[in-house]
Amino acid sequence: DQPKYALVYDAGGKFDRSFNQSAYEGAERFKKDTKISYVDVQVMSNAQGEQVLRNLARKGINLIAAIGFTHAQQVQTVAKEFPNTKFVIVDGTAAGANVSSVLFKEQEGSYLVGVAAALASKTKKLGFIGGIDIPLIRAFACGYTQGAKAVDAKAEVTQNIVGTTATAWNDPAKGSELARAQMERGIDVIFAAAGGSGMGALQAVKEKGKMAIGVDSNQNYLFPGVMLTSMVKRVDNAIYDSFMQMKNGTWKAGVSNLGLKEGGVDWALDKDNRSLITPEIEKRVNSAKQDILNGKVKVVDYREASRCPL
Amino acid sequence: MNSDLPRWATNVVLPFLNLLTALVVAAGVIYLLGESPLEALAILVNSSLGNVEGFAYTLFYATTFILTGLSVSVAMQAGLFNIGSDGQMYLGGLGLTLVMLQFDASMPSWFLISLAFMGAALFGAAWAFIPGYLQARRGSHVVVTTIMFNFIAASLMNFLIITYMIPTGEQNPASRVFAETGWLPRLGSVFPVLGDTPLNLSFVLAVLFLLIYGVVVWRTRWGYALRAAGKSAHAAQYAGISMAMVVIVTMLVSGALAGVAAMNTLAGSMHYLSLNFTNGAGFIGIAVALMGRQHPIGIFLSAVLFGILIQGGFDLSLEKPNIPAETFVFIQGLIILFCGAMENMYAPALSRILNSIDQKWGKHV
Amino acid sequence: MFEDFQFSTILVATIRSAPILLFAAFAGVFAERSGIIDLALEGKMLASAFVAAACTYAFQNPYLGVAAGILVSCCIVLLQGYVAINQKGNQLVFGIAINIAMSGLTFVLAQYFFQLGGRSPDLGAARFAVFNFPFADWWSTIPALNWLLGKFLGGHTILVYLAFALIPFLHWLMNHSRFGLRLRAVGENPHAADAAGINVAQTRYLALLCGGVLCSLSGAYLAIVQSGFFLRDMSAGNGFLALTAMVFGNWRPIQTALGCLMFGFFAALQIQMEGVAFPIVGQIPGSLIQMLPFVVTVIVLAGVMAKSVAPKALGVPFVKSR
Amino acid sequence: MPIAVEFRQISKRFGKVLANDAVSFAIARGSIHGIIGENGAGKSTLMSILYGYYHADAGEIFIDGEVRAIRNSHDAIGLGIGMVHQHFMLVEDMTVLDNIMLGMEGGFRLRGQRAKAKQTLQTLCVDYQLDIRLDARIDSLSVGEQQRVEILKQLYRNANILILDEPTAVLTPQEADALFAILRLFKQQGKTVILITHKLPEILAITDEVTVMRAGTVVAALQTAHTDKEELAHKMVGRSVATELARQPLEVGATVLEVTNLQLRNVQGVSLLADINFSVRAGEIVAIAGVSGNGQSELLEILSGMRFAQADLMTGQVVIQQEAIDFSKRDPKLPARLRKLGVSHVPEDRLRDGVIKSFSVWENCLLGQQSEQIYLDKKQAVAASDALLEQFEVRPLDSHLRISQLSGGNQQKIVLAREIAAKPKLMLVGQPTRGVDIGTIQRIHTELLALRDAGVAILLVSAELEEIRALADRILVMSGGRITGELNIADYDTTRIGLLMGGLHK
Ligand SMILES: Nc1ncnc2c1ncn2[C@@H]1O[C@H](COP(=O)(O)OP(=O)(O)OP(=O)(O)O)[C@@H](O)[C@H]1O
Ligand SMILES: Nc1ncnc2c1ncn2[C@@H]1O[C@H](COP(=O)(O)OP(=O)(O)OP(=O)(O)O)[C@@H](O)[C@H]1O
Ligand SMILES: [Mg+2]
Ligand SMILES: [Mg+2]
Repeated sequence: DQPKYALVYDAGGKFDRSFNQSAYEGAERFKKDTKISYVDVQVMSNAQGEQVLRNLARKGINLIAAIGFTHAQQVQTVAKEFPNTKFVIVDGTAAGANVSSVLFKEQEGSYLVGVAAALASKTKKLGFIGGIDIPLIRAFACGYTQGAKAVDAKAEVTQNIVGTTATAWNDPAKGSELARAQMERGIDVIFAAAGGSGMGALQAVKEKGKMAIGVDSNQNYLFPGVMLTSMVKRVDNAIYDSFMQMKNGTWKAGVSNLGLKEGGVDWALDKDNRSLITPEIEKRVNSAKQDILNGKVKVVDYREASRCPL
Repeated sequence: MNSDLPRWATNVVLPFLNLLTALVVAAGVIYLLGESPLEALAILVNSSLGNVEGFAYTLFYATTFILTGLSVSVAMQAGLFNIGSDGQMYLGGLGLTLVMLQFDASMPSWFLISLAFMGAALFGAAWAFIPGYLQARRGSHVVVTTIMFNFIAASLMNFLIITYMIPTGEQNPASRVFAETGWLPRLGSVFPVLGDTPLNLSFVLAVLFLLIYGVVVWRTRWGYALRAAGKSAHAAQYAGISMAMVVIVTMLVSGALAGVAAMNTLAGSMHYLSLNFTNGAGFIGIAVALMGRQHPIGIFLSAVLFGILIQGGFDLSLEKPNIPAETFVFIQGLIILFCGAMENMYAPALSRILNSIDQKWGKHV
Repeated sequence: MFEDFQFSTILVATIRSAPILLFAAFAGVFAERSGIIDLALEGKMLASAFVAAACTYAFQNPYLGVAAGILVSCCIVLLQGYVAINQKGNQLVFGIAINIAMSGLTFVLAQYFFQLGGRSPDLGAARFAVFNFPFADWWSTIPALNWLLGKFLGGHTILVYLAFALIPFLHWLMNHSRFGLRLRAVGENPHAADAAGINVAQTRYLALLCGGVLCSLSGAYLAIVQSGFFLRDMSAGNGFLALTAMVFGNWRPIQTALGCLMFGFFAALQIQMEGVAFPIVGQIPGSLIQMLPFVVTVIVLAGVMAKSVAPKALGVPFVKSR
Repeated sequence: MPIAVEFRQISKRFGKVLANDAVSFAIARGSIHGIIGENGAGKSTLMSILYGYYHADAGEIFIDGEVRAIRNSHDAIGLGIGMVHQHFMLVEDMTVLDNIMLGMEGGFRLRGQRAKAKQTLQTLCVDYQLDIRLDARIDSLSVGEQQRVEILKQLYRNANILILDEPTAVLTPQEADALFAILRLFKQQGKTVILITHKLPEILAITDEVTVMRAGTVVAALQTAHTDKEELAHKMVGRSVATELARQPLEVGATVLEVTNLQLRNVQGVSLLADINFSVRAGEIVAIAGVSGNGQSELLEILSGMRFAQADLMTGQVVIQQEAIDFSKRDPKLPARLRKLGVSHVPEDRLRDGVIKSFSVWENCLLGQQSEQIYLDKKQAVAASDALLEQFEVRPLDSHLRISQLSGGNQQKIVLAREIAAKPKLMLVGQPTRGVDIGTIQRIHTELLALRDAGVAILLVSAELEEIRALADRILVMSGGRITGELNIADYDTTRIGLLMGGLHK
């Protein structure tokens, strides 16, 4: 009997062009490779989360992957009730012998794009736009700043957040306004980690002919020639791997923290940003990557340190 | 307009026709999305009303809406449009959580829950007090101030949660989980037929509040003063009712009710405080209050209707991937439109039909 | 700390983001001065933003997009008129219904047509042209003029100029034109207006239509100018902020515009305040700074403003009886 | 004489009420035609149909001999019909000028039109001797001035048929005289005036013909010259109405209300009341006469506890039932506390202060009395309300109706009934019979006298000297915020009172 699989998105939804979408792509790849289909659901609220997970478990799904930290607590609760069902929580941790928690070292990927940004910037003024002020977003910002300062200690990083309510992820006008305000202050590279609002920021950057950095999935193709790079977070791989392990019977519970070394995060270099990445930048970013890989550089994780060293 | 219609027609036939109209339009949309409307309706009804567990979920969602609906209704009785129930519920959640985090290791369950209840009510009331006070003493429009206070609440809670509440090293911007002593008893533990659903004591509480609301507003001196002040400031002054007092007290009560709505979500189901946990329940409360015409039975029915849409709609989008969950947001809007705003659409026609029946049979129905 | 604040940048940002609130708030002024509560601004903005973006994309022409947005907004407004004027239904309920319905419908349609998660494709080159003063190579050499003509007065799309031109025009229209006189009369005392031989329903429909056009411009500005695409729920509470500005401005065009600009100003200031270390308090967390425009509004309302007085017939359907 | 307006078989139904039942009569051009009838007889309804405000269910209207479909006010205005409504149809926060121009602006841009209109209006003001500030906002005007605005509006529109619905209900006698002068001028110019009023002397004084309505039908059409007050009253009510009420001899008890040195200044420092000293004893009716706007309203507001907001500008002492009232506390609950002391209050503006329009009749019967019990026993309240309605002959007798569904006179009866039922020691009554028909006036007067005979102290404020004469034991005359004279009913002298009202000291 084949195991059954399910994917649970958070409020961002399947097509958020961000980590939900990335998870979806991973599952789709699994489906294509194995011809095994899966169920996917979008959860609209916290209270609904438990209900969904429970329903799926009861329907006899064997592996349920929940995307986004909002599901962490729910997974922990429901996993306890269904010890025979396996759970994957992405971007959060949940305890349980049947739970695998997948975390990413966003700070490492952000560090790399910070390095690229500081090198590409003419003004040495960099911008960061986050959706809501939460630890995850601070970890992005902190890694980015560390990377930039490693290149040029005098580089300035200006941070802005879009808002405090759920609409902060869907407010492209505010995102573009933040980007414009930043560019007016002389900032010429902007890293946007703000969901749909970030798309507005990228658009504004394109209009002003400056450079932007995408997030989560490779967004370089959105605005070729504008996108300096993207900080990719391979949620797709995490999902694909989990599903595969389940299929092969090698699935294991526990916490995995995917960084550069594990291929969990990276920077994106493809035809769309080839023209912006000079050999010099490419060399420096790759050597920064090496430094992190071999432990010469330790990128501080905001979530562990509870503060950013810079 | 419909005063010449018998009560059974206004209270039963018209709402039914309106609901039917909304459903017909919704069916059209579902058809256009490539699914069978009848099948969709069957799934919707079956999953929210057709089985005990689904019904329990429906009531669970309705519980929050009853409370926020009551919050908005109380204020409306006094002529105040409290758009801030959402923020008040959010702050109520803070009050509840502070009690839980502080005492959940040291207190017996019933005491802890009572204390948390008071914390929720108190914080909700406090958050509503400021707009109430400003309206009463400074004449600042309560609509504007409560909208502002929703935004301010979101900022404040964002700050408090990520700065003080997240357990160190956690990703999720949320408090730690309360100890089980702080969990509201689930009705399923008393009536096993309800299954493992989050329907909890707050439902009983909400229904109790509905009854209290009905009695207080229509059958007490305080309710009389409230309604009088809501209808005519001059008459209130003539009767020696302190307008400022009514405004402030009403906002306190309204805020407390919104705050208590957090009980269902936090103490009854999630057991921790998270960012934006209200999920717009305060705004749905406005729709519930308006559609239910601030009447206890109306509030109950429209809250349940919203519960049905959330529970049934969710299951439907699970079964029919072609129908995105947002379709039900649209259908919610349609139902509010047809049952709430266009409630009298069929009144003239119905009254004509009834009249001709009257004439044909020569008696008054 | 003060070198962190670039006043000129704040001013430019205020102007650039002003149309969103100005158009919507003026739409509110039209509807509410005629006696109809308009909570549906948010929904109308969203619907027109979607249609404007979708049609701009389809025809690769922003003007057609705006026209389509206006058309849709006017359809909603006609429904609003039917409910509020003919049916004498509850205007608040209508507003909430439309907001919820449009939030759902625009997503469903965007998803149906574009499959981008409730987003429209990027509009690419199909955007409004930006107005630039002539002789740029002359004045751009002088920094002050460069700022004034290049960023403050110039460099905006036509919608920005339209929004600002509306301020004096609406003031004139409301106070010194026949239409305005009748509109105000209908909103203050429809019985008196009716007795004076004015068609109350017609006047209210007209007011709503004017509001519908303006509201759709706000949505179009959001989608076509500020973002370059449509995104689900992109109105992001701006409709309610606009209503706030309108109440704040006592339902009068000039004061309402000031309210909008105040919001814009403090939003722009707040952007600049993030990450700045202040004396004594130090760096204020971003989430707290977000409060700024709202706290300021409350303080101004409570402290400085006189009581706001709504049009007397606001929200009361016109029924010919005592 | 040619016919200006003719009604043929006009019927109009509101729900269960048949407001007009096959009404037919004609009005001659160039005449002043009176319409009288009890409250709720259907007078206003008929006029509203003529003005296009309501649609008749059946029947036809002929204007100048031609049948006309009047679908709305616009049509009526086009036919030269103008109407001054019972409740003024003015937009309060606009200027006089804008109100008059409304609907007849003359062009899209107002600026030039305003100047033109101003000129026309100024000549009209001179011609008709109307004193109106065109730039004033309506809400800054007294009712008399607002009335003049309404008249001026009709003059400006060149109305040929002018309907006036109870125009004098809120006017002082002087203002009413001025109005009648204008109406006569109107008539001289060949225009037609339709006048609805409850005041029979006015009918007799100014009209040429009079139509009497009862319960939606026309019961009599009379030549004014050939009728008298008694006949009119009889036709109206359907029974004979005693014009003089029997009064018991005066038997006063202890002092219930004592006012010493009362002064009131408004926020701008203008003196509204000065040196007010008087007392009211149990069992007597003290009336305050005066042209409205001379401080009577303020005095009533203070005594009933409704003017707490300006308390800091008030000095002096008020003692009610031996208890000194402290007005300085700014206590909004003061009216309720005064009620506990046995003070009842019939406010001048009953629609605004005395009732809540959207409440049912029984709920309105609780207004002001609501502080007695925590739990409202609905059954008991409805029963009590039914009893009151029956006692005061309120029509229709249904406590569950919204009070706004009742005619003005019946609303007034309910307020009065409620206040009397509270068994007061002191009754404050403001304009108790404003807008009320003659039968009801008699009813109200009888009740007030009965109250007096039962030993209640009554302070009556009225602009009707007739009323004061019928009720008062003592009369205080107010002018310019001062009491300019006091006289016993035995010394009643209209000329003297008139002089005192004009501010001439004794
Ligand atoms: N020449 C005039 N004659 C009579 N009334 C006028 C005249 N001009 C304006 N008004 C009226 O005076 C009021 C105020 O008009 P004004 O032009 O002074 O605007 P305002 O007081 O500045 O209003 P806002 O609050 O919009 O700034 C309006 O009701 C208008 O109709
Ligand atoms: N809009 C309405 N809806 C319901 N009933 C009405 C309405 N207008 C009038 N009526 C009823 O119709 C009857 C006639 O009312 P109308 O106002 O014509 O009386 P009236 O003769 O003018 O009385 P009054 O002397 O008190 O002004 C009354 O019973 C009144 O209650
Ligand atoms: Mg001005
Ligand atoms: Mg009348």
